[in-house]
Amino acid sequence: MPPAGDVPPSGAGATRRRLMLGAAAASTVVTIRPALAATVGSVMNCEVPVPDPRLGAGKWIDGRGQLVDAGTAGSFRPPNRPLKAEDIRKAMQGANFPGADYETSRAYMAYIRKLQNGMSGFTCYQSLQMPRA
Amino acid sequence: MSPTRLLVAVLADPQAAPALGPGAWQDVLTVARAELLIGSLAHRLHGLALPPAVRAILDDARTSAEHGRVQALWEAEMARRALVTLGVPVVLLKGTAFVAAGLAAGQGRSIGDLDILVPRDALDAVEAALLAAGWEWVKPDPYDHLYYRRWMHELPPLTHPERDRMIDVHHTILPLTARPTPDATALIADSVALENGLRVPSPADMIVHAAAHLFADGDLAGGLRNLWDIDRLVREHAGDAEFPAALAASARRHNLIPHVARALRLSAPIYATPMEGLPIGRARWADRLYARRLLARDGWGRETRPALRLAFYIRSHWIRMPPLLLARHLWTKFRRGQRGTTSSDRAS
Amino acid sequence: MPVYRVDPPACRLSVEAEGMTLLYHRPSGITHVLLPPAPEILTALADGPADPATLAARLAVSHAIGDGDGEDAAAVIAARLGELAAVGLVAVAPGIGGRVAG
Amino acid sequence: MRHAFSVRIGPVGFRVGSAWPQPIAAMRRLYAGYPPPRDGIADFTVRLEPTRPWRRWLRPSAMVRGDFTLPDAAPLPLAQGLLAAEMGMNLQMALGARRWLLLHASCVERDGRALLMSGHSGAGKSTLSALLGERGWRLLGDEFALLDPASGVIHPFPRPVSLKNEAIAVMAAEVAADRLGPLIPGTPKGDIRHLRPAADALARMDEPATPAMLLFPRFGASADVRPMGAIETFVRLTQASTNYVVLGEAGFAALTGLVRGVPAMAIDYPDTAAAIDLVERLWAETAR
Repeated sequence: MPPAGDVPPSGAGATRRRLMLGAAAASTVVTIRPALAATVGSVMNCEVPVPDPRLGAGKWIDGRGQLVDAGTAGSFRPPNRPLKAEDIRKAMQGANFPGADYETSRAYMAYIRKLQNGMSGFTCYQSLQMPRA
Repeated sequence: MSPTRLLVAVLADPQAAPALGPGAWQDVLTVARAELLIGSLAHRLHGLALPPAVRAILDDARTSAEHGRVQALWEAEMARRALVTLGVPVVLLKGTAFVAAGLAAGQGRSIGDLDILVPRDALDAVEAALLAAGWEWVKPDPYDHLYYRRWMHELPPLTHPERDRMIDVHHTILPLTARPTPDATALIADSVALENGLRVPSPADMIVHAAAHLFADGDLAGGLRNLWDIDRLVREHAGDAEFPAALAASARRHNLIPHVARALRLSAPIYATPMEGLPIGRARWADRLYARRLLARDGWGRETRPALRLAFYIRSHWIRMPPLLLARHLWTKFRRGQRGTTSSDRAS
Repeated sequence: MPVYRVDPPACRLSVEAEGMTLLYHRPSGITHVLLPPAPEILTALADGPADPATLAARLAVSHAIGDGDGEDAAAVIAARLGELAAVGLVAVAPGIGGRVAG
Repeated sequence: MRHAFSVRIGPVGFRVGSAWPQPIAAMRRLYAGYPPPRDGIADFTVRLEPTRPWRRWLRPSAMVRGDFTLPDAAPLPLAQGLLAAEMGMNLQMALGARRWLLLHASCVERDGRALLMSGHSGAGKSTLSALLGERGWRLLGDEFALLDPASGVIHPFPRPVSLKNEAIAVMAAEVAADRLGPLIPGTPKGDIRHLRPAADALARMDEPATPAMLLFPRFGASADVRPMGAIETFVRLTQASTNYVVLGEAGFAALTGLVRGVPAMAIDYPDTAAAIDLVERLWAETAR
């Protein structure tokens, strides 16, 4: 396997190479982050209950993902089963959840994005995001 | 001998290792992983004649420990860069301190979040500097902030989203509510500077803080590893004649004599730690309960003695918060629970 | 303008491909993908701490600087240094405390 | 634990403990012919436990625990105990493997050279590798490829292939009935049935292979091939590895070595038949 070379030393004698500076706002560093998203489906039964049964049983979800009383205007009935990792990953790319229309799916995703450390489903969603964009 | 007893025996005396059979190895390695001691075990057994399968597992543990060491030192370095302009003393605590100071207790150790101690009056400046450098609140729940500021010994936890690492900023080493009130100012004053400007507690204070952490703010979770830290820290100064007096003085100054004494009394039977001249106080019948709790795990890695574990869990909440405050805290959490926002209690 | 420093070249292992650089940073154990001018900045900074203006001049000696879409070179360099500092590849003086790991 | 089973898959030994006999009996049948862990010591431990003591009998559901765990994992019904054990073993590899760079990729071998196929679960790589395994290729693994940082070779991890939904019928038409495990309906991933690797793949599970071609397959409208550069391949593979970061410098050297030495292509395919033709053509052209 060819050894990876160290950073070539700079020196006044080096011929002048072209160097494009680019715009100030253009990022030139991408950091590699630990990843779990690709494997999460095959390593754990990862689901997100919507809403968290301990905290919001019987609540509905509004457009911003907040828990509201059942039947509130402009809110959506929660799914009858926890949302599966596969379906969440597809919804992160814009697809609808099985049996849910576009608005309902966006409401569910808004709820999932608000999940905090300690709420059930947080780690499932966190691993689907790894690495965080 | 139970797998947990075998583990602590091999840690204390690596020469006992080659005699283990496959079944014993399987259980000892499983318990070592569950107790976060497999990195330390790998370090202790390095170079000994071992079955190939055992050496492979211990080599894996060393890879993990080395990665953990690099990450811990880097997190400390990034915190140092964020805080250097404040000119405030920043004292590293727990695992990161052991590794940064190159102590035996840090070798192969699994290291969790970064814990730092800063003077109480510098807390706001430190908070602002960390937020400016990219750290964010783990839980932006205002109730949590109030709870942490008034009753816990630390800022609410911060995390750096780029590196997914958490930092706990302390201004004392025990929750304010805990009855013994250690002298954080003295700990900072006696701290030792490292080459890069960060500081670590004095050798005696490291043991006192480890004992405080072992008993005072936890339910003995991870206790076997914390006790191993204490064994390694004590042995670091085995030959130093003045050390026992320095340790006793530090324990007195921080009002933690009973914690240090009990930690030493547990370390001796479990890790055969040399005790000559150390302030171990009088043996208590409860010592046996602590030892049984620390060793309560079977060869499959499962926690055993549930009743004893529950007792220690309840005790850990009880001593961190006076009864009245505990009741109000739980009631607030319960009422908040009903309104759909939450933040579960983060075991420190 | 702050003065930036970089840790010694031995702290970095890099592989060039397709005009980009895969870089492993030993003190942090983190891997980055760098586009120009980031690698050139790290190399130039190895000659000694510098603020963005000084570094821009130093780079102009060893490179033919393409125009930064009309933006002042020092301003672009300052932005790149800020980005490199955020991931820890450079630090604002007074110091780099990170010893070479391992 | 009351019921236990140990097995070695490639270089990795597992022991699985269970509060119930059914998952362990099912594993004995599915893993018949697999060797035991080396030196009688498993690298990883997996436990199937009831969520609550009474859950052992009342609507039993299995919580997957072990050396490495992820919080928030939901339990599976006991009837899916075989799947629970498989996920537990996969999780130990994903979080615990250190000896090799772990790539979420399926892998087949011919003439000592390995073809790797990486992509999100559902991109069809398991089915493709299973089909190739019945068409003159040796299956090295359908889930994980183990890249040895020191030598750059791929170590086989020939676990039983996890076939999902339509893939079950596709493979049932290809293999003898005794190669297929029980049908597990209604799992979080739909219907699942496990396919035991061919006898040759099991017999030669300790024989590594040198990586020669890397594909990123995807269901697409029509067959298409797009060569990928070293940088794009590198970044995509870091996202297909759960232990790239923890391996540190050895991981960097292993992955840069792989992407600089092995041609990589993104391929779209409308159906499995087209995919197999595409793979055979590219292999003939590329992996000389």
